[in-house]
Amino acid sequence: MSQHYFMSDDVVVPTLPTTKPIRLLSEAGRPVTGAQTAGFSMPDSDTLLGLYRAMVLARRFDAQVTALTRQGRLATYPSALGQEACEIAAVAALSPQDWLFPTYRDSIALLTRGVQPAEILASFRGDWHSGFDQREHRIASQATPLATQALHAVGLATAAKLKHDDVVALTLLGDGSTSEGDAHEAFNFASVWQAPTVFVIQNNQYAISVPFSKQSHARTLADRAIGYGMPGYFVDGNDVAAMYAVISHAVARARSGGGPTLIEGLTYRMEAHTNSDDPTRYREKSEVADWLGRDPIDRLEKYLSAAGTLTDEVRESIATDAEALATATRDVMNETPELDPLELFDHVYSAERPALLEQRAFLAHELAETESDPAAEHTEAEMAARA
Amino acid sequence: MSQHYFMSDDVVVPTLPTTKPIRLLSEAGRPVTGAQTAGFSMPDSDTLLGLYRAMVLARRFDAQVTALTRQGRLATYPSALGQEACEIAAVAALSPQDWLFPTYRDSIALLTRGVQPAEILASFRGDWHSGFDQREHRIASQATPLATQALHAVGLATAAKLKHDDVVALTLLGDGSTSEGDAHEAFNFASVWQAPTVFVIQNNQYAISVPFSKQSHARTLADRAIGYGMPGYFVDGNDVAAMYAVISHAVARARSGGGPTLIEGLTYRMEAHTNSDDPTRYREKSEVADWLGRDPIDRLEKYLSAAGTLTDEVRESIATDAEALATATRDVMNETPELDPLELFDHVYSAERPALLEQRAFLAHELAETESDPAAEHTEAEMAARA
Amino acid sequence: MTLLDETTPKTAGDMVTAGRASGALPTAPSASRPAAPTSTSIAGALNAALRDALAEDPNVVVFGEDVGPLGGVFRITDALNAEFGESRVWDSPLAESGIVGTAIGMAMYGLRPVVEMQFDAFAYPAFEQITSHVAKMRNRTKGRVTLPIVIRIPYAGGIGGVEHHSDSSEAYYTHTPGLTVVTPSNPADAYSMLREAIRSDDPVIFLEPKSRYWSKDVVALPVQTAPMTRAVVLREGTDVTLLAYGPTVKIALQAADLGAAEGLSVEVVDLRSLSPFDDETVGASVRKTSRAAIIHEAAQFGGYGAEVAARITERNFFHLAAPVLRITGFDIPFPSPKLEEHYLPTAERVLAALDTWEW
Amino acid sequence: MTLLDETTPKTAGDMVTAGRASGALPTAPSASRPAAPTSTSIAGALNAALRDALAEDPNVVVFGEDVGPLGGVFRITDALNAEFGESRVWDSPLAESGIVGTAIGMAMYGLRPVVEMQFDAFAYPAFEQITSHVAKMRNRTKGRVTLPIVIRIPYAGGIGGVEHHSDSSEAYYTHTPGLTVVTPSNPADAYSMLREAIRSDDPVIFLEPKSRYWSKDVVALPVQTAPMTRAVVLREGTDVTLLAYGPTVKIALQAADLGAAEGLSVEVVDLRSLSPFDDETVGASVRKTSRAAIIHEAAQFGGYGAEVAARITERNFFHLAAPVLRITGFDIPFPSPKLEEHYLPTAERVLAALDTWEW
Ligand SMILES: Cc1ncc(C[n+]2csc(CCOP(=O)(O)OP(=O)(O)O)c2C)c(N)n1
Ligand SMILES: Cc1ncc(C[n+]2csc(CCOP(=O)(O)OP(=O)(O)O)c2C)c(N)n1
Ligand SMILES: [Mg+2]
Ligand SMILES: [Mg+2]
Repeated sequence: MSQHYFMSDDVVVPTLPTTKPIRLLSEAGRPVTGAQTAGFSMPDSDTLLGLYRAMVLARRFDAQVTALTRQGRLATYPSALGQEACEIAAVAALSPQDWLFPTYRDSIALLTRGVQPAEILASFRGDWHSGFDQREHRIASQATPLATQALHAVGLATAAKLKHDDVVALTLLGDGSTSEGDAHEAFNFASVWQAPTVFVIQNNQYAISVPFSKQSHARTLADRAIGYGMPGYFVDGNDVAAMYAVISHAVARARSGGGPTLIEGLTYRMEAHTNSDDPTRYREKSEVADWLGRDPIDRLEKYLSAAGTLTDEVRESIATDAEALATATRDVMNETPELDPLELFDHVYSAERPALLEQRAFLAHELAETESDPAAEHTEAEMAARA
Repeated sequence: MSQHYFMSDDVVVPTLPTTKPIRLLSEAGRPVTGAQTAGFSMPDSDTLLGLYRAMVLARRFDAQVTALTRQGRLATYPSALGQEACEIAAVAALSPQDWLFPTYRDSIALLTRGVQPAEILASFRGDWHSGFDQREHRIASQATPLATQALHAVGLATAAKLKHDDVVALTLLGDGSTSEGDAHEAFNFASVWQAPTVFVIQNNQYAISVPFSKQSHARTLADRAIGYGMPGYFVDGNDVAAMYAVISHAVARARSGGGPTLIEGLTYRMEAHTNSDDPTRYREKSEVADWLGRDPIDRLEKYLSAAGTLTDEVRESIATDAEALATATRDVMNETPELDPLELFDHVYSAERPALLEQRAFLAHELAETESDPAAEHTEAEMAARA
Repeated sequence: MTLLDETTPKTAGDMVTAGRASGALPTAPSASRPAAPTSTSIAGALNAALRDALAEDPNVVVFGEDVGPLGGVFRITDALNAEFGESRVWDSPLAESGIVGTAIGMAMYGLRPVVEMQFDAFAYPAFEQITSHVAKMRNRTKGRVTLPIVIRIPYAGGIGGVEHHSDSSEAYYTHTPGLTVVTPSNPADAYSMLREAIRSDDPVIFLEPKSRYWSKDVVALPVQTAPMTRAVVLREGTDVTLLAYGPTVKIALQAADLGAAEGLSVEVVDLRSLSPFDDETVGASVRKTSRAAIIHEAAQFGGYGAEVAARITERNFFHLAAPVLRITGFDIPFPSPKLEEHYLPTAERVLAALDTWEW
Repeated sequence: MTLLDETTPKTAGDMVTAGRASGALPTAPSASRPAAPTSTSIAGALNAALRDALAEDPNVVVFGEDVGPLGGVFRITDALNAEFGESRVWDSPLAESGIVGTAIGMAMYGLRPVVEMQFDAFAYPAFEQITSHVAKMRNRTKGRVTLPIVIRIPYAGGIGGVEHHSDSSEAYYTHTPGLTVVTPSNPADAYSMLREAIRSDDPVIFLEPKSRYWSKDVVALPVQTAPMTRAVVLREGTDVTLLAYGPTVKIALQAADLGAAEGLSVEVVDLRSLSPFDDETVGASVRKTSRAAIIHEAAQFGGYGAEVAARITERNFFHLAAPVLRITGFDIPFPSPKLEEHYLPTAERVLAALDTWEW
């Protein structure tokens, strides 16, 4: 029956997100107190150290892959340099049984959740569209069509809810992608169905070249939450402590049947959109330099060092691990994976299709011919030789 | 350049729409004072009388068309019975040069803006997809694909703005249609481009059979406005005075360069979705009865009568006009318009296409054959006769 | 999490119900259902198929616009909400991309969603989800994630629908690799094919000829007809093969009657499966008759009939005595109700087309 | 307003710039542009066409994702934002349905929007606006509202693009009545056809073969080539007609070279216009050679080649010595970068296909 909401007296007036981003660590790495914490508290030092370690490793991986891409070894790579706090906090806030719905930008989130470099890079170096086992990792393929994955997350979360399983789905979204219709539909379906979903928008302030001011006229993207009757948080996306605290809160809320949450992490894309982008066309170097001063890893490092948690020993061991990861990543690119072109036909349908088998046979034949005569070309000489 | 909004101090904290709908006239037809008016004031009596007259005529037309549809004279007709306050206020708030973007439900808005019954009914009785001159009336065709027209309105408003023309575009939307991605995209484009657009959502609490509670989890649809940085108003959609005051305010705001506004009018669909719908499957008769008591015309009539504005004489003259309109509407259905099937080929492209001319010739030939031999059928007898 | 704490959970994958092997057809009728033949419409058969699928497999869910208490605007989901409850059959918000997009996530988790697009043209907002995800997920993941989704779309005209209510959109879907596209033309097939579609591990676009919803046959449900990917010869003949599907099967049969009256022996093939195309059944028929025509409502240019004509010709060129004919809608937007009769193919048009051949 | 106050305004319609008559082609080059032949890429020619159109007609506007300061990811709009300002060339929010939907409203008001879809697969979110409105508005309004919109879509593969960056979506658009669909294969056509598309009162889907963006010819701009709705014989021959468009024209020409080496006289036709189809030019060629093959990148099943094969066969059956061949992509999702070479048609595959005919 229809909802005469204006007649009931217990309508809850929504709480607007804060105007300043929620923050637990200042840019100088000192703990923040008062209103700007919005009541969230600092994660314990073990957690912070874990986040630190993951961020350092992630950055090393990201830098290594960017370097490999510059060398032309990968088709493309969208770097998350500078966005480590959002990426790692999102992964860290999840339990093993939860699902992650990432985008092309979020390779380091995959890495942090245990996907191997070779599996991540498979798609970027062009071997296959997706290179890891989604079910093993509870991570969907990295979505390219913007905002589409948010609906998948809502669907999966709803299915889990229907089965009474303890599963939360978290999706990462870019600021630009929130302009797509699918983002809206995902927010709305999640709130109407009270699906255990967490939406984490990494507002890195650019959609390729388009600045956020051309993407939205709202004060913050977290304000969108109001229109769906769900909580919205505007968070300093370069403060991993704050991101972790807020996302964990949202995950716990979803887990306990409280429905979805929208979180905007304000961060910055330090690199180009991808290797084929030229950011000098649309942003000032000074802006980038500015954001260098707000680095998420530096910030936590200062705090942990001051707190004595991050000893030189620990720092060194992490650095060693990071180098090992970089080496492993380079090694991946030194292996040439065997690709079987005939596999192109094997996964389109579960059932065999005669017409597809014909096409497969055609390619098999062509490959066999090329193999037996690698220099084969329809040249006059060849024709003459055949005759 | 990117917008560091959280660093600037002059961020405006948005004003939430009211929890109770804005109202100027109580259900008993008495003027409302205090907070529920949200500072809006009662339109003058001439305006109110004009609104009254238009609502009465609109209702008579709507009832007449519904009756004709029940007799099977029209393919379909979505009635706006009970929604007259929203429909008429929207039209009345516009200036002649402004544009209206209506849906299938908004025939009475067209009527009120001067479209003739025959032109309106052309599409519903199946003559052609749209039967009036859009440019003459500054009214777009009644949109069927939900929420798509909202983007057209934003585009037209933007074009007018680019040309420095004094034109506002107002679009009517149903509550259900706000769930579509296009509704979101329209809100967002309008606010980013500061297009002179007014979005009027008629929340009649149903999308065919689906109650509003399954469409949105928000307190009000007006709350959506917050997420786009535009003003949102939640209004009693059965109070034509309030709807007129709020929409006029929004139109003036758009006209003066203030950008878009989102207005939700809470109303009720008294009739079935269309003639082919069976509302007993999904709503209680008591609910309908309940809303009968909040009738928008009754309410204004009480007020105007008490104020002495609506004399018996005026009431009678309006009644006479209404009957004349009903007669004219019936007359339309007694004329059988000449439809030329060959016109099907004439408006697909501006340029001629040889292949289409071939198809046109084929149909012309077929029609000629049928005409010359109306009983022509491939029967055995006929074959025998021909041979 | 490995970089955080070095533990890699391996359990959650098991929580996900693995897709069931496809191909196996149901053998036993639902216990509750009598097998006595009764007069059944396509609508009724589809409703029964949904009911039986819901009863048999707890992973089947049905959602979309108005499919709950109303039972859908065509009543295909009639009474299912009351019978199975809100957690199995429910009204979604009004957004087609949202419906298909969430169905994808549900299917990833092991459910078998059956979603309804209210009318053909209202599936277009879901086009990206269908084309870029539904069709490609299995291939993208090397078969690790299958999407057993059925997207039901009432299609085509003939009901006097206003604009956007009569599109024939099959060509958009059949050209998209990764989709299976089927369409029944009679109640028995409606039941059997929908059951099979729901049981399929691959996504199926299930096109329902809306003008035929109320056409009846005497059938005993549950019924199992030919596999949904196969064409069926409905009527044997020797002079010409008429190929039809969904709403035009009736026209083909009428044309066969008219043809018979003229002494023409017409073979009628109901394609049933638009993708894959049953080259075997169709090829055999065409090689027998040496002439073929395809009938559909959609516009001709780039329509499904183009593929049918092209592949029949490619594979049987030297068996063909004449070019494959296409009797289709015109290359114009679907007309308004009063004019649709001039657009829709008729048996007379089929016969007139056959007359254009040199015999 | 009549029911309110009995005044019916009649003025505002005049404010709307009426669509200009189509068909007339530009005669004078822009004053500012030298006509000296220079080496020009397709990308450069498209950029010049946009610049000249913007300069000539104040109603032309260009918007979309990243088309402003960046100049588009393929730089087709390079420097236009700086030259014409934010009110003529600008970055829109990131939403394709929004881009096409607002373009419709602008066109209703007399502007001539040229919008860019960043990649083929990213036009799918706009499918409803394109199919249900762009294509149908003129017909719906009996020609009173025309939509002079150009939707530019970089399409097809060959650039090692990751998933969703290499779709060939022409069949979806060509099957939709109301759309004009064209695709250039060389810089001169790119310029001339885009100018003509912008000048057209009908909406045009302008498909740009992205793998050919940087291929150059020496051209003097502005240039006017054949009307955009006509096919052009690029190379004359007598044994077989190869039909190609956009990215496959180059392959057809290579195949013609290979064929010549084998003593085969190959005629190459660049279709240019996919809808309408130039039956006249193609028919004349096929009746001369009696054999034809169509080459495209899109999947074969239900692809554009099906229409080409079907209509050539219908119209020229007794002139054909062999079935029309289709050399196309496979019926699979477009492969990942390292595997695309196995998917894309090649001149060798064309020759191998011709070998399957009995000569
Ligand atoms: C539907 C769709 N449209 C366009 C694109 C092309 N595209 C890829 S990334 C991108 C910008 C996305 O910006 P944002 O969402 O902010 O994410 P970011 O790249 O900054 O992480 C665009 C336009 C796409 N992938 N999908
Ligand atoms: C894109 C699209 N999807 C589905 C439909 C079918 N449909 C027509 S009206 C309607 C309900 C609309 O509800 P609402 O927006 O509340 O408007 P109302 O009919 O109540 O005025 C539906 C689902 C449609 N017209 N367009
Ligand atoms: Mg971004
Ligand atoms: Mg409604």
